[in-house]
Amino acid sequence: MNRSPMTQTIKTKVLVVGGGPGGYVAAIRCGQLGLDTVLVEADRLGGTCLIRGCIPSKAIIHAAGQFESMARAAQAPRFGIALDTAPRVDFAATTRWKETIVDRLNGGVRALLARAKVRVLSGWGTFSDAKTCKVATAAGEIVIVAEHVILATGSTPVELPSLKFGGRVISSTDLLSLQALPQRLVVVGAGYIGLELGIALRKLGVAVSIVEAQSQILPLYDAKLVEPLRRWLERHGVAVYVGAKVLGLNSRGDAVEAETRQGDKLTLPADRVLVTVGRQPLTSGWGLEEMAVAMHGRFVKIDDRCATSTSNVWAIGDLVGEPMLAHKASAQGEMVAEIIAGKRRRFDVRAIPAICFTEPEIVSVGQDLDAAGGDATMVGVFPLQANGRALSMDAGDDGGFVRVIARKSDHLVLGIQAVGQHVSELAGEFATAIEMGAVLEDIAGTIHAHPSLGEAFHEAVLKSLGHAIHI
Amino acid sequence: MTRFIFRLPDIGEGVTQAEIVAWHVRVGDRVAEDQTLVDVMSEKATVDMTSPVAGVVVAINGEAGDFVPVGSTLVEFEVDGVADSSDTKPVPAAAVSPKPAPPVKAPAKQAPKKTPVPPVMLAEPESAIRASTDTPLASPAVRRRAHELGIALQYVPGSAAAGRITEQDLDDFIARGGVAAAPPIDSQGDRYAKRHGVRETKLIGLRRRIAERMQEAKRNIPHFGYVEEFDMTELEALRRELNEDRRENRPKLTLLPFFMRAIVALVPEFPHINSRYDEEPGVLRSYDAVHIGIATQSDAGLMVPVVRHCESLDLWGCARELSRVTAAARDGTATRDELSGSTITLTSLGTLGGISATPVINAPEVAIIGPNKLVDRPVVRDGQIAIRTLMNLSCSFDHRIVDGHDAARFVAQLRRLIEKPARLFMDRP
Amino acid sequence: MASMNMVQALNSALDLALQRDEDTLIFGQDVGYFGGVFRVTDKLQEKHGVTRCFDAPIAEGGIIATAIGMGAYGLRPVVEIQFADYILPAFDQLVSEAARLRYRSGGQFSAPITVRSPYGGGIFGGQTHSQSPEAIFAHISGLKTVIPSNPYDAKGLLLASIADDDPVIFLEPKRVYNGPFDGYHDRALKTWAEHPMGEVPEEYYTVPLGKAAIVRPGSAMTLLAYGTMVHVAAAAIEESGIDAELLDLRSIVPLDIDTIVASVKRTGRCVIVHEASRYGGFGAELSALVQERCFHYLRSPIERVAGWDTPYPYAFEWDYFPGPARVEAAMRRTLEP
Amino acid sequence: MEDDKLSLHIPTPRARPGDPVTFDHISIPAAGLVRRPEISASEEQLRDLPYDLIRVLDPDGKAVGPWNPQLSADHLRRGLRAMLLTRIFDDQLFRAHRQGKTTFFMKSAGEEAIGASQSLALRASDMCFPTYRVVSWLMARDYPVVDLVNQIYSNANDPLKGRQLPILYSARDYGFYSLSGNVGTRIGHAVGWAMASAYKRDTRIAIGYIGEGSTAEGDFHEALTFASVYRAPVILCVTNNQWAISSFQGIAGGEATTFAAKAIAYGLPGLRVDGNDFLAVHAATEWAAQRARANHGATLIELFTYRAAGHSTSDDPTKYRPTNEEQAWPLGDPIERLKQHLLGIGEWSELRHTELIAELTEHVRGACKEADAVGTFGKSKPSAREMFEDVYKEPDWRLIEQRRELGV
Repeated sequence: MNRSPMTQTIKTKVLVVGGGPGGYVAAIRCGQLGLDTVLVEADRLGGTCLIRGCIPSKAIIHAAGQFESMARAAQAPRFGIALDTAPRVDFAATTRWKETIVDRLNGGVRALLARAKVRVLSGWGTFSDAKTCKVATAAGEIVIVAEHVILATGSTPVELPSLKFGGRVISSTDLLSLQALPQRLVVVGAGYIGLELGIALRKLGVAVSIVEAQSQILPLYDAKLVEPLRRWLERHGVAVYVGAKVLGLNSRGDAVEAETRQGDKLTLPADRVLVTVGRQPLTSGWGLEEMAVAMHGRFVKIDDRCATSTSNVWAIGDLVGEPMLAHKASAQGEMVAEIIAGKRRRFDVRAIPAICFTEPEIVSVGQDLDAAGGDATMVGVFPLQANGRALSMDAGDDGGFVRVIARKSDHLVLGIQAVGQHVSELAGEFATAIEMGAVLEDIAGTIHAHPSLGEAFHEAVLKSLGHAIHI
Repeated sequence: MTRFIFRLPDIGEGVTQAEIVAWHVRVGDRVAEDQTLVDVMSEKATVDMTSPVAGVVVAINGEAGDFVPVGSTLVEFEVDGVADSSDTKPVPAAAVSPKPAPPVKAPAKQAPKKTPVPPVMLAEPESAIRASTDTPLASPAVRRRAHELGIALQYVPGSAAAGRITEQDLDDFIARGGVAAAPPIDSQGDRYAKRHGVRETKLIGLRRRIAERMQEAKRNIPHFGYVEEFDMTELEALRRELNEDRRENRPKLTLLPFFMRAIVALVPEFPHINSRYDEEPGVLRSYDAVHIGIATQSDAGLMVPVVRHCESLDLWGCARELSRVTAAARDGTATRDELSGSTITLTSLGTLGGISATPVINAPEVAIIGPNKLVDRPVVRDGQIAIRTLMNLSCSFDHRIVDGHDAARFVAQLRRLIEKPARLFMDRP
Repeated sequence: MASMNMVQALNSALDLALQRDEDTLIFGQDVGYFGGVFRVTDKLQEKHGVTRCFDAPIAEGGIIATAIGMGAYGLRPVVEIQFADYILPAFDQLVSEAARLRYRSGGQFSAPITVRSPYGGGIFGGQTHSQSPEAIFAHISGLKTVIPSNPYDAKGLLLASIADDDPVIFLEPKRVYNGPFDGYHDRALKTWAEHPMGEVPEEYYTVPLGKAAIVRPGSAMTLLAYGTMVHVAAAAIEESGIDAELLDLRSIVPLDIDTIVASVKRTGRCVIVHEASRYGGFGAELSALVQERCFHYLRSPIERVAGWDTPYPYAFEWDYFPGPARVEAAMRRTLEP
Repeated sequence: MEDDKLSLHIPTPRARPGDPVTFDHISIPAAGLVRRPEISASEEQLRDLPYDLIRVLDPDGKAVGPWNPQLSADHLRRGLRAMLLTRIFDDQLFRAHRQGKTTFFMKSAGEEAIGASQSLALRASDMCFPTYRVVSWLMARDYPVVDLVNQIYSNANDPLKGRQLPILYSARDYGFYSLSGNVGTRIGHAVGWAMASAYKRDTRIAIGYIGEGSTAEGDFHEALTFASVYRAPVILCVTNNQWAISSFQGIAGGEATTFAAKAIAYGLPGLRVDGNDFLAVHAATEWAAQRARANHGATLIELFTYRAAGHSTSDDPTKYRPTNEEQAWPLGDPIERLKQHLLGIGEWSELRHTELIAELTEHVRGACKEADAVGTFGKSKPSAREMFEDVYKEPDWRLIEQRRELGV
């Protein structure tokens, strides 16, 4: 590796590669702990989550929700409100509004990093050994030599060989920057990303159909939990083909061809094809193979301190394994910073909450029925239609509920799930309960504000203890 | 203009210092690159130092004859333009002492002593108090603090619901020096509340070996127990006297040396008792040499160091060897052959004694002799009541080798010698 | 008593050996008039005569062969191999001849020779001036291998080696010739003047072979080291604040197994440190011995800290040389529950 | 001395520090006297040559006698350039050591003619197995000086990746075999390489070097045996520069006989050549090369020269030999003698000589500046991962684990 003499070399204590929720949180915490830190990000600060994932999709979903309620009001008055003409959507303007939110948050992250005295280098970094990274910046090549390296390169969408991205076939990133809505959208892959975006576009009036190889949409959740969502899709004319294998585009290239398990062929016309069959860790193109870091399948292998096999090289977030969630990455990033600063820490969490911003929303923390449904457990379910707050928000009729699962022997709460409109905001209470090792009596003994959706959780617990009040 | 510091470079093979021979420049001289500055001499060679830069000499360090440690400043220059100093080793400018000086005492700069991290709690966990499969329940704060202190929550009893460990539980655990408490008495002080604690201790090391050997002995050897009462009055008197005026290099006499000499005396008459039985080939090996195993309690558990060739040791010799091997066993320095090869074993619980016992034979031996505690009791002697010092002797014999009658005769002979210790010192008792 | 560095202590030993026994003589490359590239034989030819300390051709095999011949005759030659890395051409003479002569001749002939050689790294000597070949010799029955870590031991052990009737390989850690070196290469260099073991009696004395020294008594664990690593281990103990016992083995054949076993039985933990590369290094034998004799007393796996399994890399001296940080890390690993 | 008592002879040099310098014990025949036999002559006819001294340049620098290689002026000037470049390079890097830019350096002062002339006498594809004072071989083949300096500094651009001591170069494309600190061990490799070339019916030959001190090693004698037995197409050169660190050539057997004469015991022709005479060395090498290429086997050449400077940066020759001994060496300085010859035949001038010195000095200084910019010793080095590469073709689990433990 011949270095021309003009290359600038920086020595630093910590080098963070990747400015997503894992990387920038790690960098900020390092800065707070007084560690001399450099963050390298090739794209924009905030990573997938902020720039082309969680945040922008939530914005589009919110806009879609507004549009749908107005459209229904234009059809027939709701709670006495009527609209004379149906609403129109200029999707380009919607995406522009979404961008303003992304820019504000991106600016926020930049400010936080600056306050934590983290030096941010924008450019693509390539490692030549475990502690030396050459960054191609606009101002020329900079070589960083670090004592500690935190790898937070995140993940990228999985591409189907039969449906390569490009032209009509788009990824979630492309969809969030469309300038115009398609007439007909085919979603390949009924994971939470495919369903969130598919449902949003359906609300915006797009004809949507969904193809899923497994036998159920949202295969990671138990069937009862997914049932209200399945019914919404049915009621809103979204065609769902489960157990169907995609073959590719047809010869004219304007329709998706698939084959059901029974063997009959499907031809689904599509202006756009959204492929969301999963994400894969970004492990190539930046010199990982030069670092002698051990792998665990397609992920980087780590221990319970996020330490890789190579001393003082740490890895966090989507790069190290499931669940690929921003808040997991941030928690790991914070922990690694504290370990590098000399504290004794390990990643020892009982609960990582997961939310689907589908219609209705789904929240799940801890074990669901598939994992803990046996006779050693006790279950309590409370339907949202019996919850005053839900009714007051016209949110009780989609079959939503809150469910708690506990251990019979000592009433330890093992898992909490909810499906329904607005339930996403209950994720915090559910996670706290499980992380604190709450037993049913702890929840039962906690007064839940009235009226609130949280009461449904309280009542679900009372139900499991056999003395619910409101059902 | 920037300042350039030229240090005495490491001129190779661990040379630590050099003596200045002659300067070729003075402060204020302008020197060209590679111009000779100074000649220095190490034990190995006289070397001329040339200037790495062009510039003006602003300071020189040390006169001819001085000793300069490797790495300390030699010459300082003012150079035009940027030039980083030739620091190959950021070493503090060492004191230079005038000629002739013994090797310069480079100031051993006390390296900033890292405050020793409080050694991780070496709480030697006695035992986990919950099955290893189910993970201990605690809040994130409690888990973090425990991890910081190096405490595995597996060993911390939880008083809250579902065995959850509270801050208080952790504090109590630490207060107790990191040892699991006796089963936690119910908080209302109710002594009769049910107790739930279960402690698992894996048998390892010495404990495991003792368990295996005892089990093997009990399973294979048909033990025949025999208890006899000995009148120790005369022997105790003799022992006290011998101890009082013994020479200072001699250890205090206990009972066991007398038994050792008694056994030695009887072995010729009862050779099959001083032997080891090899089961597979069914061979009994009787030994002329008398290697007596001494059952000894060490903190790691029961050990049986061996006094070898007791036949070659007098009373004091037996006493000295006895205390040596038992001490070695207790402090773990006994070698492999000091812990094996016994032909017969003596086991005594000393003052704990008990009135009688059923000692387990130290396989593959065939007999074990167990003196119990001494006690003064009234007995009838020649029709009169007399207070005598009495002691039971509990022995076990391998009934495959030693018949009951044989055992009784052996113990009777033993009693004759112990009750009349004088006989111990005659050639043919 | 006088303050001596290791070179002066060795010089004093050789001077006394020549003085006391006319059958003792010294030869090797550049050891005569010049006094040796490390000054160990300085002024000996001038003081004792040209046939008592003279230069030898660059033929390590020849040097050992002729030394064995002299030994068989009845002399007691003390030869120098300029760097331990250059001893390999003499390996056949040392193994097939010196080590086996007494054994194969039914005790009629023996080779009471002493082979001195500077060894070990820490001086940017690269592949051919930094190696530690002690494990190769430890494996050969018939050879003794002695390694001093300080001037006092160096003189006593060298005189004991010369007096010993068996062939002795005497490896001198050249990095500590002029001063104790604890691995902190960026700190000011120390000299032996300020170290207790730099006080060396001027008269004749010996330090027995096969007797380890307890450099620092302790209870938490046992560190086994020799040569320069004694000072590195001492620095690691100081730095870590752990109450560890440090043994300087001083000779690896004969090995003081009793002191090692007693110590490990007491502390229950063992860390072995040597400069030579790890795989098949002498640490492997020490680890096997401790495991065989103290297994039931061990509370954690035995740790070995050594050079990496690569040829000695010139420019990466301080990435290769096992310093206090790596020793402390190994010590901490033995403490983890 | 009692007549029947034995005594041990210890060779000692004629002069020690403080003694007057004398070389009159060395017989120096006039140039041009030694006959030049046919390359196919059988060894029995050549048994006088090992005790003679082949010289071409007479005291006035004129080329005389049958060995005069009749070289073109350009060829001679290339030789002069290579020798001058070597000397200027040596002085510059020796100073660099004194300035802490490297920990070790060795000069080949006084022996520049050997590497330079033999490098130009042989073909680009022939392979040389050098000792550490034959760098002029590389200078004659225009090896990039900056890469020599990078290797000496072991900086990030060191072609040997920081693994080998300074000046122990390796440059396969320039026919320069990898050097190491062991002495005498690689002359056998030259024989092996030559045997391989013969085995493959190739046309390339090998040339191996060994210092006179190292001829004491068994390796030397074994190499001669194999070279003789298999008639290997190899030229074996003993660079007799009088000193092996502090041991004079007498300790290596030079009192009893010449080093070239050792060839006789192995049935090999032995030529003894004035090592400071560019033309003589060139001629002898051509003779040996032609003989080898004609399948007549190996030749031993003793290059009689003098080590003008210390052994290395860690050596001070004034401790064991008179300070002015190098000036008194009767066979003069190789550069001066070739310069004088070129002046004599009108192919050179004092002005061109000073200009060449200036040009080469600037060339070396430029190379040093370029290497300084990358970094001197300790300021820049290759990645420590290089420590774990090339131990084997592929690293095994030990190396991977240890590289991970070090974290590079």
